[in-house]
Amino acid sequence: MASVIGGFIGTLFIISVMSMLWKDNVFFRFGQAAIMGASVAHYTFMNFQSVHTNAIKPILAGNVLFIIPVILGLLMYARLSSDLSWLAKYPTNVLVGVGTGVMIAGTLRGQIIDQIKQTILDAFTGFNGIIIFIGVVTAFSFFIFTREHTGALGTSVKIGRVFLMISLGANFSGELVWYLTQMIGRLMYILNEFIWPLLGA
Amino acid sequence: MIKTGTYLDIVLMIVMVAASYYYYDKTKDPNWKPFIRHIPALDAISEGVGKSVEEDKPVHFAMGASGGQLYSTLVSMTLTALAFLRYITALCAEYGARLIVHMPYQTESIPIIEGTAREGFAFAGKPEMYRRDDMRYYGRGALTWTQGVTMSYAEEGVGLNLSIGIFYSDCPISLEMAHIMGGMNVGGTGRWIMVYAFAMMCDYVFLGEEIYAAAAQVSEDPAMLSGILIEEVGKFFVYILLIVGTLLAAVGLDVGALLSL
Amino acid sequence: MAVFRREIPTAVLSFIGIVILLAFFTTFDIFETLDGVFTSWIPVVSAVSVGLGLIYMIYAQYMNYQRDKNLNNMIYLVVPLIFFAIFFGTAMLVPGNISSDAYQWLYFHIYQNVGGVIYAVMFFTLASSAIRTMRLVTKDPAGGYQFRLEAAALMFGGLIYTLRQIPLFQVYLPGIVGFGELIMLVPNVGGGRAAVIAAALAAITVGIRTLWGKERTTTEVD
Amino acid sequence: MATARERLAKATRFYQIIWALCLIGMFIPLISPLGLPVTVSEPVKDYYNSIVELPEGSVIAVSFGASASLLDEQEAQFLATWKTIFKNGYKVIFYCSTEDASIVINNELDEVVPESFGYTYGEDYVILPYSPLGEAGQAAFAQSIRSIYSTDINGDPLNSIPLMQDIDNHEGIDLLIYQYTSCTDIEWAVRQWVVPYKTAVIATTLGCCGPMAAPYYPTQIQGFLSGSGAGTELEVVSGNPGPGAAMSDAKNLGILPFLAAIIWMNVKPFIGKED
Repeated sequence: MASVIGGFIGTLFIISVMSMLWKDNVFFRFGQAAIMGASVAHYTFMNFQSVHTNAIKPILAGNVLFIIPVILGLLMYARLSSDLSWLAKYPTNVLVGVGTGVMIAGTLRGQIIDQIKQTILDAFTGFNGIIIFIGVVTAFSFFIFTREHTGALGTSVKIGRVFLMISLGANFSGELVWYLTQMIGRLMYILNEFIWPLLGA
Repeated sequence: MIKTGTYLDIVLMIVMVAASYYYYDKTKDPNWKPFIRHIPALDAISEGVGKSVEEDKPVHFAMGASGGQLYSTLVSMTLTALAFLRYITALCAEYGARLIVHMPYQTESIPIIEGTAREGFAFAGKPEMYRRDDMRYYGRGALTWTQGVTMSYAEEGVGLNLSIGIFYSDCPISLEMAHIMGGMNVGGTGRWIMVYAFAMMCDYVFLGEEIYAAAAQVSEDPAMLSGILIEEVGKFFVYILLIVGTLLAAVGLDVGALLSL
Repeated sequence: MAVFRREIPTAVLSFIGIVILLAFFTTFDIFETLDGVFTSWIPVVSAVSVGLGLIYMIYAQYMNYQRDKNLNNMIYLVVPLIFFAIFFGTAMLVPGNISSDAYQWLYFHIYQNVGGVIYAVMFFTLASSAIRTMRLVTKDPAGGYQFRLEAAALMFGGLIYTLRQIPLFQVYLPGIVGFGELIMLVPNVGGGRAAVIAAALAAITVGIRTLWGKERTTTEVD
Repeated sequence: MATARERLAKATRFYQIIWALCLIGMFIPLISPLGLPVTVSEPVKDYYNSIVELPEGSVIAVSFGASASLLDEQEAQFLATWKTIFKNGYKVIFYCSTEDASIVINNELDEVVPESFGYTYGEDYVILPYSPLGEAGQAAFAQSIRSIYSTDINGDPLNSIPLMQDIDNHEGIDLLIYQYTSCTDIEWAVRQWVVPYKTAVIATTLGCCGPMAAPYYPTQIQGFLSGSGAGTELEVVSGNPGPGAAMSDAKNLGILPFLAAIIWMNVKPFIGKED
């Protein structure tokens, strides 16, 4: 019985979310509001656990250094006061400092040098590799901002944009079919968790 | 002392830092103005704010459900989105349009987003236009964010919807719903895998890296403008590596090993 | 005082960023250790700030309700709080917390289930945007036809790979699997790779500017 | 001449009709299956062969990073993979790299029931709990499992588990099945398992991640499954029917109204219909 009720409630939520595709309605708003409350609760609880594991436990075990991130986290709330709001800048800048360092370190190799390397290596693997090479060189020229896209650069940009658009189309298609699967999955949920159990099938 | 496998990274880093030094120095000259090609989507932003005022609907600004990443490899995109937030607050102040900011779920980014919006209005001489209740937060994940944003479009109407930042599988809903509700979509993301959604759903789109260049243009901040030239130095370096690497490979050198240094 | 508002926070940011870079590039243990310390703080700072979201959420809804006391705004104010109480209460009070059967039941039928629906909804919104944009030819006001090369390229990449993924076409359209893979592995790789490199260069430029203390968002905003 | 608002309302109505038709198209085969044949692609064949061609008694490690809300896309892959492994009697070490993974794997094994294939927990298979591995964690696991995990999911020390007695690193692993949902994570397996140790690796992921896995196949990863379509193909090639068949069936009809609408919009300008 609990399962049928669960399936019923789950089905109601599915329909409430989907109903926004038809038109705005009270049912959709109720579902949205409920999920918002549930998600904040889940997120808050997981973060409580995270603070407990990553800060409180180490502090109790004598690692007092972990008081610093707790204080930094609390400084975020200074934003609520107009006089003290600048204090929130400290934790924010600590986070951005870490982020910037990690970003630069990871990007140089993975997204630039390795990509160049692969493009060169591809170019010697045959016709397809040469097309990839042309694609990279021409599409990259689209991102030149200090010259007008005319003349030879203009031609290169035109070719490059075709490559970029095919790439966008391919990405679109990968996601479209994935989302289609998700929709089918939800229909299967409605059938398997609610309709079939209800009919006793 | 230096880790193996990072030599070439360091070379590229040095090139970029040297270019930064050179161009930051140039910005000391108040008459220095670099040429930057026109990005069409930029004009659409003020057009959209005008449209919002005409229709008496608010301007919406979204940075993505997960657009408040401060300590991941996408932090640059968060900062770029904030440059646009600053710009759109100035425009809204100028035109007298109401601005609704849909904040991402990362709570740690709330102070910097709120601060940027508040200061944007203050800087434009209209601090009273800042409203905390128009800084919206919807809980964790794409799920509640997309629903919250859609709800806001339906309830409050949408004139311009400016969506710039880190977008995952949230923009296919938010952009399309804004379109269906009669809004004008302008936006872009640096995450290539999601750019298709912007290209298909926006009236005006910034393709990939264009968001960075556009942010520099709207900021009118010399340091940001010089950033475009610094990037161009990087691009030159990339082309050099591509050409030299291909030539060396053609004469039989092991370029794979060279580029793994 | 101003120095505490501007210069010191900026110096903190630059110091941490540079330490992390040095830990990545060099073999000195000190940087590795500091890197470990800073990165271990991150989840804590982030987690402690979670209440801020709750405050903003409730505040916006309360103000909305105050402005216009209608049913929609009432739902928006009360329902999230009720569901917050149900989920949070179950997670805190029921033995086993989030592993308890009660929480798992809530999680499976509401949270996870609806989490899946949001991707499902995207099938429809994506489909309608594709119907709108994937048009090879448009008619201009003078009555002439205009071929749109870029839309054609987008459509070409999009449709071929879509057909490749659907069993019906795999069966009745021989060669579609191979052709779809070719699109994916050749022109898609060419265009995508260029975009990735360009965006990476831009990201690094922003990164350097931030560490240099010239990024307005991290220096000026109070 | 219709106003912009009227045109938009008309277009939206048109989209809604297409959406409804797609939904009906998906629903029909779920109630009354079409049973269309499925073509098995090369990466899936190679994925399957990589498992079944292992010598008897081989040890497979499964790096499991499932996300609960994305299960629709991957469940068919999982169930068919586990059944293929259990039918052939290989030993398995599951290790969880996401918060959801431990909940998901328990639910999966409740459905497949390794014990019904004669398996005993601890001797033939073991589950290691959630640890936020990341790339560094994958590297550490390949070097020393005990540096990451001291106990299994039940809290029993690894040294007390018979299967783990002689296994502590990549040398004890004959095949890695790498499961992930964030497209670029495939690089971790390549960088941390294939490049340094030449471990045989096959991968399972979402449909949208296939394009990013493809460049590594077949030189670095021996086969891969991307999306529920590949899950269905594995069900067919391995002879283990599961939820994938129904999904593939539903896709066939679900996509047709969308394709028809695209064709219609492209034909429209030529037959003088108003835009």
